[in-house]
Amino acid sequence: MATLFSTIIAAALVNNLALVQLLGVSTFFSASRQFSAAAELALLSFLVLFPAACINLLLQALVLEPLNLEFLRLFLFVAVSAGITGLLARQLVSVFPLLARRHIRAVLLMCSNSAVIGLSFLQGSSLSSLPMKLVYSFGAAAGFSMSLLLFAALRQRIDQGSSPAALRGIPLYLISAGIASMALLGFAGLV
Amino acid sequence: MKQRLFSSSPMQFFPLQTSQIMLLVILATLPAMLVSTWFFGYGVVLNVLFASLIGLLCEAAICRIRGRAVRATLADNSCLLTAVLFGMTIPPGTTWWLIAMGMVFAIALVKHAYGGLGQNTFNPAMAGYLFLLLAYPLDMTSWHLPVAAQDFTSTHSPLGWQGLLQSLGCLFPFLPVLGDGLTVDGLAMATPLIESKLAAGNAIRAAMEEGYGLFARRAETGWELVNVAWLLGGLFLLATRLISWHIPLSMIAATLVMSLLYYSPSAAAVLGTPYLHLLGSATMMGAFFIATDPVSAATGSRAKIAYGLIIGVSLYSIRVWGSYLDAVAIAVLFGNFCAPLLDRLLAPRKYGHPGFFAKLLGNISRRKIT
Amino acid sequence: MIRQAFTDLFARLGSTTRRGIRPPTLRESSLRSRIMPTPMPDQLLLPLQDYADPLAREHDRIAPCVDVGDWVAKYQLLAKGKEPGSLRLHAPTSGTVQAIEQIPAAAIGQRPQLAIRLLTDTDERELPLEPPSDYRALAPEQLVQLIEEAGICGLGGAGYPTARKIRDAVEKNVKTLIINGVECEPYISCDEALLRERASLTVKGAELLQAACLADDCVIVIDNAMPAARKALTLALQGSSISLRVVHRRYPAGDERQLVKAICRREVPGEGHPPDVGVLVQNIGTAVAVYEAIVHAKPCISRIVTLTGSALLTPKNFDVPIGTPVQHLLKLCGVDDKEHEFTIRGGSLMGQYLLEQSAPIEKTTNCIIASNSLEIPEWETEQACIRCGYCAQACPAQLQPQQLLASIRSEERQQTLALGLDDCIECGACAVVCPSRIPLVSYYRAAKEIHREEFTSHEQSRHWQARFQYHQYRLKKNQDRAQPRKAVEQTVKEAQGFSRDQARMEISAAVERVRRRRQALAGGKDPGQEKSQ
Amino acid sequence: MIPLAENFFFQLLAGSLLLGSLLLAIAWSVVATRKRLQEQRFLVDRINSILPQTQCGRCGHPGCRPYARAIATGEAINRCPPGGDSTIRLLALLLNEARVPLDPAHGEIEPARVAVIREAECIGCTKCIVACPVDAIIGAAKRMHTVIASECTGCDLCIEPCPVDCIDLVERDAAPRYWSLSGLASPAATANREALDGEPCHD
Repeated sequence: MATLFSTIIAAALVNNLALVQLLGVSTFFSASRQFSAAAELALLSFLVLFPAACINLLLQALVLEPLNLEFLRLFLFVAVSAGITGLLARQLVSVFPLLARRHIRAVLLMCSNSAVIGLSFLQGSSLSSLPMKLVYSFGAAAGFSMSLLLFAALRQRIDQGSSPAALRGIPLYLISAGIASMALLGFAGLV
Repeated sequence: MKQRLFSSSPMQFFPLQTSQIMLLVILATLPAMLVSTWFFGYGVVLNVLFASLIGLLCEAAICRIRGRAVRATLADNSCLLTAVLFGMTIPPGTTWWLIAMGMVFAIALVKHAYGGLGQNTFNPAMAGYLFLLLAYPLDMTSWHLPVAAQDFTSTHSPLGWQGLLQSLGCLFPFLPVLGDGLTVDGLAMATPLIESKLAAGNAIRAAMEEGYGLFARRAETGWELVNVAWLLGGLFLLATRLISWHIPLSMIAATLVMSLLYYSPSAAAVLGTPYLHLLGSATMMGAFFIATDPVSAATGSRAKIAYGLIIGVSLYSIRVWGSYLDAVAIAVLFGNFCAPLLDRLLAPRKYGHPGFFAKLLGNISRRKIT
Repeated sequence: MIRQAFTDLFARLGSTTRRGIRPPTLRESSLRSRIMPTPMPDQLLLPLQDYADPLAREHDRIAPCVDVGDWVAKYQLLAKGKEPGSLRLHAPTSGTVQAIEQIPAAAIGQRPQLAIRLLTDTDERELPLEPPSDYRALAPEQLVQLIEEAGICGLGGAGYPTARKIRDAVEKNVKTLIINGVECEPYISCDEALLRERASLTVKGAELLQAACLADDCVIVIDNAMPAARKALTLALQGSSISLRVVHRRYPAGDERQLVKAICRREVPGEGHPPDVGVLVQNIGTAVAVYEAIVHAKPCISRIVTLTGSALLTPKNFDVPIGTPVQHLLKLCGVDDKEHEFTIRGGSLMGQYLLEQSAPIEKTTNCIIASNSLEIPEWETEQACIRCGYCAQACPAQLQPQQLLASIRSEERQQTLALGLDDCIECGACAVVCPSRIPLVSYYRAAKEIHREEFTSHEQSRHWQARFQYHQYRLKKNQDRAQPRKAVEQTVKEAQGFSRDQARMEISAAVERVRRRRQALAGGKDPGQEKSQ
Repeated sequence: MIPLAENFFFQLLAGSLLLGSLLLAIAWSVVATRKRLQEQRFLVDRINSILPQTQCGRCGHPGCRPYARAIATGEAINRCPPGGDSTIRLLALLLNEARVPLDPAHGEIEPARVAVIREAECIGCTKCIVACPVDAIIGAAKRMHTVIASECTGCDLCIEPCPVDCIDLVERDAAPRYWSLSGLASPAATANREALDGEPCHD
């Protein structure tokens, strides 16, 4: 239980994809200041990240390593994430037109999102057992979505302020992300 | 008069003003400042003074640039409060440019880039401190104390003329005050927490048993007394209801519970004791003076409690399992990062509107009906 | 400065209670003397406003049923609304209607309204009142009818017509009737004075109200800062089924939603009213007016008004005829002109600065404060909000003013509504405790105005959409109706075409005959002979 | 003696508590999002309900609903002059797009207006009646026409067909505003506040 918990914490906080490893920053900043939109995007990105990471993981463990085809990893990972993204996008357009109208660009951008690929590459490094790796990818995806949520709320507060015109918008978001990642860097060494 | 006729109700207000609130908080930091001066010499006071100077200058410059009313902005004392808290977290005997750098970072980048007082989402003092801690870990964890502050057997105190000169020399190395044979004890004691870890806590009782007075100058005793002083100041703030109880209580409770859960006599040297976690490092200061900074904290009682819990838990885990021992700054900044979301999710229930569970049940029942 | 800070600090200690504030009581000066009758001013100004909706358009206002130049007797009906249950206006004294005119807005946020200017005469000739022989025998609906005819509205300040309120309550069969004697504003003392001197009438009125609205039990609520009134009430309540409750004095404990929460431990739903949770709240003054209306059949032509403030030599409570100009009352109290800088109508926490000294006392006016800048200082310059949250502690609606302010300033309308702007009762507790001196209430009012505009325009656009859909439907229908008409034209055309062929044949036949005759002439024969042959 | 946190049963307890709260949160989010997901289907209706329904056709579509349909399939949201800024803001919120200024190619923002017929000059040709999209003009052939002010959307569709140019568009009188978003209503206080904190907070 403790190891499970600590693995999730490590994936979600200590090695947070967006704020510590600076992966998937495009999604991170493309999430609008509107909180509900950011929440939906967080959900969607989780729906892409977690399955893609799991499938990539299984592919690597069961197909590539036995056959010594690891040089194909990148292509396979991109293909998998693109496939999942495409599926998700089609489902959205057919079932949830409003969601599709709101987020179709972001979802399509996710197909080559560095977060997915990076997660698939990284999770192999530290841990050994396959289930733990699955847990790790769950934690990482959840952490990414959580940081999206946190940052959307933060961003709304920032936009409410009367900041100088030169810094309004992206510059201030970058400053805030920097300070937030300073805080998360402080967690380094935890597990 | 005409303008007055067009203004809306209410016509009366309570007299306390923002600037006075800030002033009172600064007042509440005095006991801690006195105790730490008694134990660690003039370093802390000099830090505070220099930090306030730099901070005020920086803020005045920024107001001038932004075309705001300089005097009105400086008069709200918020910059002063930031400087005081910042200066008291910086180890005594730090060189001047570190303090200046941290203060400018805090005021310019963390406070005024967001639009000034009331709009910064992170605590300026802690952001400046963490910035320095990440950038210059060694300088930020080594304490340069006057000799007298080190050996508790020595009779002459660090509060004398020599101590002042030594502290000045630490702050401004280019000053020639360190001429004739005055040395500054360069011994880098990382933070008092490590020291007390070796002593496995409760240095006050140790001091009593070993027969030194309570005010014998020993770093760990001093540190615990400083924390007690912070606690007193915090109680003053609570008594005057300048801060609400939610954040300090929940933060301290979280730290206490964590340290109790992980307490075992055998592992005390590694994990520390509950006593140590409450009085060892800057816990009290963080709980009463830093986490409660209203601008960057959560508002609404439920959100405040969650905010305090988050800070307390991360405080303990960073200290014990993380690689930084002065974890308050990190934990508070992480709490600030979470605060807006907490405000949103744990907003208080409005009068006449169903609360969280009522809504949940209501939705579920409606779902059953439909 | 630090000493100043400390004194202010201990002023703040205990100033903020949970969901409210505890302002100082400043009633003593106006309670020194008894309630005084008012000598009749030489002219009265009776505004024709239905208090049910202050933003009502002209045709919603109550309409005068007297003409300019008419002589009216005391108690005579002057104006009434169209729909049943709306407010009525009676003549406080006899006199002639001098004019029915627009009077300027009395305070900012009000509209200029229509008013009857009544020139009073000294001999108060009054209509004979016919009180019911035994008012205990009256049926509830008759009681409500009497109340409606007396033109009583909530004298606490909201001014909603009492008859309409009672009927609504009866529909929703309320269980509890609360008589609201809680006065939380610092200055207003009219209810307390009423309780001190006319406690028995209050109790009788409360019993009548309870009978009218068919409530099971009735509670009279006062606050713990009026011991004399409490004594009088306990005396008057002996042998009555009505119970007395004393609540702790905090502002705004007198708000009916707060009262319902305090007494019945139930919350009025956000967009609802107390009857929705089975409670009816009526003011003390309303109860007394109801007693007068039912027992003596006397319409509501006067009310108790507190006159106070440092600019008045002798602050008092007056029994004021409706429509009396404010400056008349001020003269009665004796104004110190160099002290008198401004006049406030209503309390100092929810009132308005009067723009016109000639503004009339309305049925909802409970207090007039004539004061100076020493007593009520100028609002200081607004500073930045530090989110200290004192306002959130003070808000009786449990809103979060600091976040409301942020979302109002950044004009995020949905966010503002989600934060509950519509639940704000504009009591101003947040602005009172705000250390940054932010005039939150005027922010709320501005935002509410904007929201109201957007709402009305949205309603209008929905209406237009319906019209447009009907328009399209109509065009289509006309096209459909056009079809058979075309068919008819077709047949007509066919018929005409048939006749045309016949004509062509006749023409050709005629041409043939002519041709034959010409041939005959060419043959030199006599056509007649030919015919004979 | 091991710390309490290392105790297996404690871990079991804590873990189950965590999982339970997680499940509760998930249930809550599912229940909360249910309504929003149901709203998903009526995208065009929701867009249409935001549009001002003047049916003026300045967006280049015949009526508001066609424009709503076009927006749903990706057309720009800044082509509705009558709606002006508030419509664009609401559309941007609904469709998660950036707030863009009104497209000048489709006209500029102007206050709400209403058509008025100069009745002396009206010759009673029924052209405007035919043109009006909301049947706000009444009158018979060879008789004077007039506009029902409360129904008129202020679209200028009746101006062009009128042969004698006897129709004007006049501004509707707006509801009075007593309070301003700069705190105190009086301009003096506003100026004071501007001086205090640079640019006004709301823009």
